[in-house]
Amino acid sequence: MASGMSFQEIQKSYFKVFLALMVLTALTVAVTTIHFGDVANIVVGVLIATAKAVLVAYIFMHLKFDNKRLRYFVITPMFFFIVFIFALTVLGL
Amino acid sequence: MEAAVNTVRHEHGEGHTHSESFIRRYIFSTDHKMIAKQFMITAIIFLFIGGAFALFIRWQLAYPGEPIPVIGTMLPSTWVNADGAVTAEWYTQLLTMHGTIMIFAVIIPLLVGTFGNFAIPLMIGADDMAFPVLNMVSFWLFPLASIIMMAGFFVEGGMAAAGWTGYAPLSVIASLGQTLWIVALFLIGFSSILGAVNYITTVLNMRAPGMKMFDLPMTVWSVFITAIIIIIGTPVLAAALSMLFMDNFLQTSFFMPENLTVTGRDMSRTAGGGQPLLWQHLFWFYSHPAVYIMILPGMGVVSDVLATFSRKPLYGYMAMVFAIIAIAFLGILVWGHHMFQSGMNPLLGTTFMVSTMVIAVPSAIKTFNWLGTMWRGQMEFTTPMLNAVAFVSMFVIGGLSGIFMASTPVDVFIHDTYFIVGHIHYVLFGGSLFAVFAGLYYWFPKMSGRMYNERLGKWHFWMTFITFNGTFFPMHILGVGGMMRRIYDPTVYDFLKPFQPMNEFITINAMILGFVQFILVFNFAYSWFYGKKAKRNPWRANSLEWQAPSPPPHGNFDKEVRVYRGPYEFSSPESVQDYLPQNVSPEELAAQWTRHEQRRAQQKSEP
Amino acid sequence: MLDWLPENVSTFGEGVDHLFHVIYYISVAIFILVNVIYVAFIIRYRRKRKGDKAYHYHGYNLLEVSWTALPLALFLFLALYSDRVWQDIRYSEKTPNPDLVVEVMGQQYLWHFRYPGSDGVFGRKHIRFISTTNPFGIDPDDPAGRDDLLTVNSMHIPVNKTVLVRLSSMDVIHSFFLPNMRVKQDAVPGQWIDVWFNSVKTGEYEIACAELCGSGHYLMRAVLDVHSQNEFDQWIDEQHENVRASIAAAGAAPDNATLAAQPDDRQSPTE
Amino acid sequence: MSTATTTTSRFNTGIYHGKLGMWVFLASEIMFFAGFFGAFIVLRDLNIEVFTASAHQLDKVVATINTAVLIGSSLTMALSHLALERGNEAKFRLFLTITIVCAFAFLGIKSYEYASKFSQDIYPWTNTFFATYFTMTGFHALHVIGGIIPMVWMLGKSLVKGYPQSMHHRVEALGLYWHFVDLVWIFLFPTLYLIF
Ligand code: HEA
Ligand code: HEA
Ligand code: CUA
Ligand SMILES: [Cu+2]
Repeated sequence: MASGMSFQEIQKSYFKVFLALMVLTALTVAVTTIHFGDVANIVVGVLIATAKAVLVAYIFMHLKFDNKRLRYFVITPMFFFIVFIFALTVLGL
Repeated sequence: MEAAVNTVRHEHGEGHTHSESFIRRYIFSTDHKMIAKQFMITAIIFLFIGGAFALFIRWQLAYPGEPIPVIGTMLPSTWVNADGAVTAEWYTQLLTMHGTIMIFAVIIPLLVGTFGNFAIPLMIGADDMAFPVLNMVSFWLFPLASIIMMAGFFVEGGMAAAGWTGYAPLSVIASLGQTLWIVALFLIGFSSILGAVNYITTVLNMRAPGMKMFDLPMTVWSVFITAIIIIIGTPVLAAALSMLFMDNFLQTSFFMPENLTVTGRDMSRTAGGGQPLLWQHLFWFYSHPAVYIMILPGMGVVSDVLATFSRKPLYGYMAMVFAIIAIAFLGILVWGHHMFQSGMNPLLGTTFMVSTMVIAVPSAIKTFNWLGTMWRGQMEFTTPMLNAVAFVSMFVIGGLSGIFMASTPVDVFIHDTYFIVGHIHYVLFGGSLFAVFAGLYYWFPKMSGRMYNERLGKWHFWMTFITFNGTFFPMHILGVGGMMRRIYDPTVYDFLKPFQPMNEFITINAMILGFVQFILVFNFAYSWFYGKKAKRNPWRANSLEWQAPSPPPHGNFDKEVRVYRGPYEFSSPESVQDYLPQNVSPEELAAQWTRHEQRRAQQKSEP
Repeated sequence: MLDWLPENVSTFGEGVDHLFHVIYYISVAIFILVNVIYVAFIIRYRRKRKGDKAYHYHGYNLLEVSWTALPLALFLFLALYSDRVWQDIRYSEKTPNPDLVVEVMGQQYLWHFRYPGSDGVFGRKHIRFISTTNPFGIDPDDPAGRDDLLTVNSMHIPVNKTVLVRLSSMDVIHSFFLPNMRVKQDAVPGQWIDVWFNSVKTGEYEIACAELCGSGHYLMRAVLDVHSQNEFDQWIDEQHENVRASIAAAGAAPDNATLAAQPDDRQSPTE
Repeated sequence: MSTATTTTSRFNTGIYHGKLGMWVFLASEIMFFAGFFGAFIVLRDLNIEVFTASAHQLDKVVATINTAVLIGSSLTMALSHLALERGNEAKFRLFLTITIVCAFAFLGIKSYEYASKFSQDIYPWTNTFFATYFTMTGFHALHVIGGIIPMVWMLGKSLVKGYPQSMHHRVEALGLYWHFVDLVWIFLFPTLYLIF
């Protein structure tokens, strides 16, 4: 944990993240209500969700401050997930 | 601050008083060694149940429609017909439960549950697992799940009957037994995941001072990597089972296309729109890695046993470790090779064929390194060694038959024939189960504090080895002849009639094979109480478990362990003896030499 | 061991069998190689005298590399070779133009076969119409479907002709297995899967179901009759005649005028 | 003979057991939901009309509110851990209580959503979209419940006996889990409600 920081500082950064998450949520809802077309909608939805996920994982879940090797616990399953989806959709069932 | 994390540990820590109640000690124990034994005993019971099912299967295949001798008429009428012969319904239930039990209730609990639990903390010099309570929960989920699965015996419609692969829609339109099967597998999967969390944390965090990852014995490495496979694969099975459960129980349609016309079940609520192949993809995404879950720990155990009894360092330790990692990684990318004829896109067939061929390479590396380990060794053929030696040879047969199936055009013909059944048993029995035997004999002195009977052990080995080959080798020939698997009566087909003598031959061998397993049980049960007392390190091995008392007390080690070297320093010129335990410090080693010189000098001066 | 293979009578079966043999010989060679070394080591390096030390040696990297590279080369060769055959038998763009299309529908413990009627076209079908009495889901409103020829557990084909089998299932997964043709393909409910073969020899062969489909799985046997072209024509004419007779008997003979007036999306047999 | 203590304080990675174990478990949870998302993608591909039509039947407003509630609970969870880590048990209790309230609010809103679907005669077996919808959100809700139980337990313990600062590791591990539940929802929300 970012032990150098004071309670107030960290609390403030958490609130900032929360605010960013709310803004992003509002953004996805707003953006996807205007229908851009199937693919664009998916891309936007997934991108924003990923951004939110990164925020939560980095700050709330302390990945940013913790041992870097913890990130493998996220990267490894994501890799196999992507392979799985790739095989089933791009290559065909 | 950190020491306070685990309150459970604290209760243990305070000087081993052993004042726990019977229940805490033998039933809801949190001691990894007791949990290992619980896994072992439960799994061996299931080995006999699953094996008995196999013998019923074999009886029917050799003598279709003939009454089961002796016990036939005593069985309930839902299983056998009036004469006491196996019915077709019961046959499909038997083969399903045989496969499921052997895989989920025998091999995985033995290799992962028993050896993982027993060996990891001892081999890394820890006093217990990282999460002892979790470990206990992980064990108890397994008998609970097994009871749920076996409850299928007593419900309307009998046990699950869609094969251990549970292909939808057959498993969706099935009866209550199938639902129980789904629930049970879900629980077993959860138990596996909890175990894996424990193993990974323990290995990463609790190694003895001085022990680097590359000082780990192969058993620990392989169970560690296996745990990673479990973490990646098992949850996908859990998700798939959840969807299957929804389909089966609530008539959703994840795997159900529109308007299925099934007699005997009202499908009107099923809306359709599902995809049966989706189940197969999800299932094999777990179950192919699962076959490596079932072989990697075996490979680890065999590597340790081979090195110990060859009195040689394991050949190519680094190559062996990276081969395991490669198998695990590639193993998750080849699931489609079970689906070449499933109607999957042929392009995926090509893709999966290539990845499957590539996965044979790390297996080849392992095989050759085992040979290298034996080269210029000083081999001692104790029972564990015999089983390990058999493992290598049998695994090569099983692996090579895998190559046939990996080749898509050849697989067109041999898919779902007895060639596959032959492959299964060469890798699972010839591979995994021989490794289990090797490991059980190898660690028996440590587990029980007594030696098993070597003569009975050798008898068991040789009888098993011979009848195993007699049982399963001819299955390849049946497969080449085109005999389909999972058929109740092969004589329905003209082209299979000539194989009936071979089926009888297999069955006779299988019966003997089954009954010689009692030797193992007798040997263990007898020796556990009456065997010769075992020394601390009867095999003169290097890894840390042999530095603990036999059997190790609660808390494992009676002295501080610190690691100075890798686990395979056999026959090192540095050492006085032909082995050099990991925890012998340089000072102690020097002292050994001094004592040795003194003794030599004494001997010289005496005569 | 490969002498036990059922007789092969299909055109591409030879290529498949050849591949089978290649892998077989390679495997046997590897097996012998490994096991000869193995047994030699077991005999040569058993402990003979107590107290002797073994050779203390940790491994040799060049050897590791070579026994990684050699199998890799071998297995990639096998994969490439197999893929050539695989593409020929399964890739849709390599499928030869069929001379005859037969639709096959699996049902718990039967095989249904469907040939186009005397009009030469299959009637329109849809999964929604499938029922035990209408296994293929033929649209009852399409007159072209009325004379379609249906058989159960009995398939007839002409020799030396490319036959395209269009497979599906109405309940669970089955697998259409022709041992002598080296054909096996799962029949999956909800989708149609094509598989082809070309028999070079007349005779009677067995068709099996190779995917567990319930307790009657073992009973799901059908017979394949490979006729000469003449015999086949004769058989199919006869069958068409029977169908016409039964339609007439039911008093619902479609007149040709309405037939021709149907501009629909019904499938032609060779599309 | 006091071997037990040697391993208790042994953390080769420098990460204490609870956190490491939780991350390993979360890796498996990722794969669990990956299975559902994989199924969702495949089924959506096959039934695109059904999926689009059905997704439009979902209540976006309610779901957006629910998203906000859950993200809020994530914030308070992080804050409650921070408070305990810095030794402020009162604040820890306060934030944990808010988290629990949010979690129950989430479940309440979820059940309202389910109930309104049932009242429209929409059930899991209605079509593949609703099958995936109910299964995925159902498992997510189970995870929420799985988080509430230890939270209530911790809160109770804190109220009865007090919760020492040294326990903040447990709160952190629980927090990891809770944030993960939030993460899953962050992906479920656009997938089920928005992208159509
Ligand atoms: C422990 C379990 C285990 C193991 C280790 C394996 C290992 C392998 N398996 Fe097996 N397999 C199963 C258990 C296992 N399998 C089961 C249970 C099924 C059936 C499931 C069902 O349908 O019910 C199955 C089914 C199965 C199929 C599907 C068949 C079908 O249904 O049509 C395929 C297809 O590719 C396959 C391939 C392989 C391959 C290529 C390996 C490889 O990993 C093998 C690699 C090993 C070697 C190749 C031998 C050693 C190497 C050498 C000696 C070097 C050679 C040297 C040179 C080339 C120079 N297996
Ligand atoms: C580790 C895994 C494992 C093990 C050890 C075994 C062990 C055996 N298996 Fe099994 N088998 C599988 C895994 C395994 N099998 C799998 C996964 C399948 C696929 C299932 C499917 O298709 O879905 C399968 C399928 C399978 C089939 C094909 C069934 C079919 O397709 O129709 C057959 C047929 O011969 C068979 C036979 C045997 C035999 C004879 C043994 C022998 O080794 C058994 C030896 C016997 C014992 C160890 C117990 C002895 C018990 C007694 C002596 C008690 C006697 C008492 C009474 C008879 C009342 N097995
Ligand atoms: Cu149809 Cu088996
Ligand atoms: Cu496999």
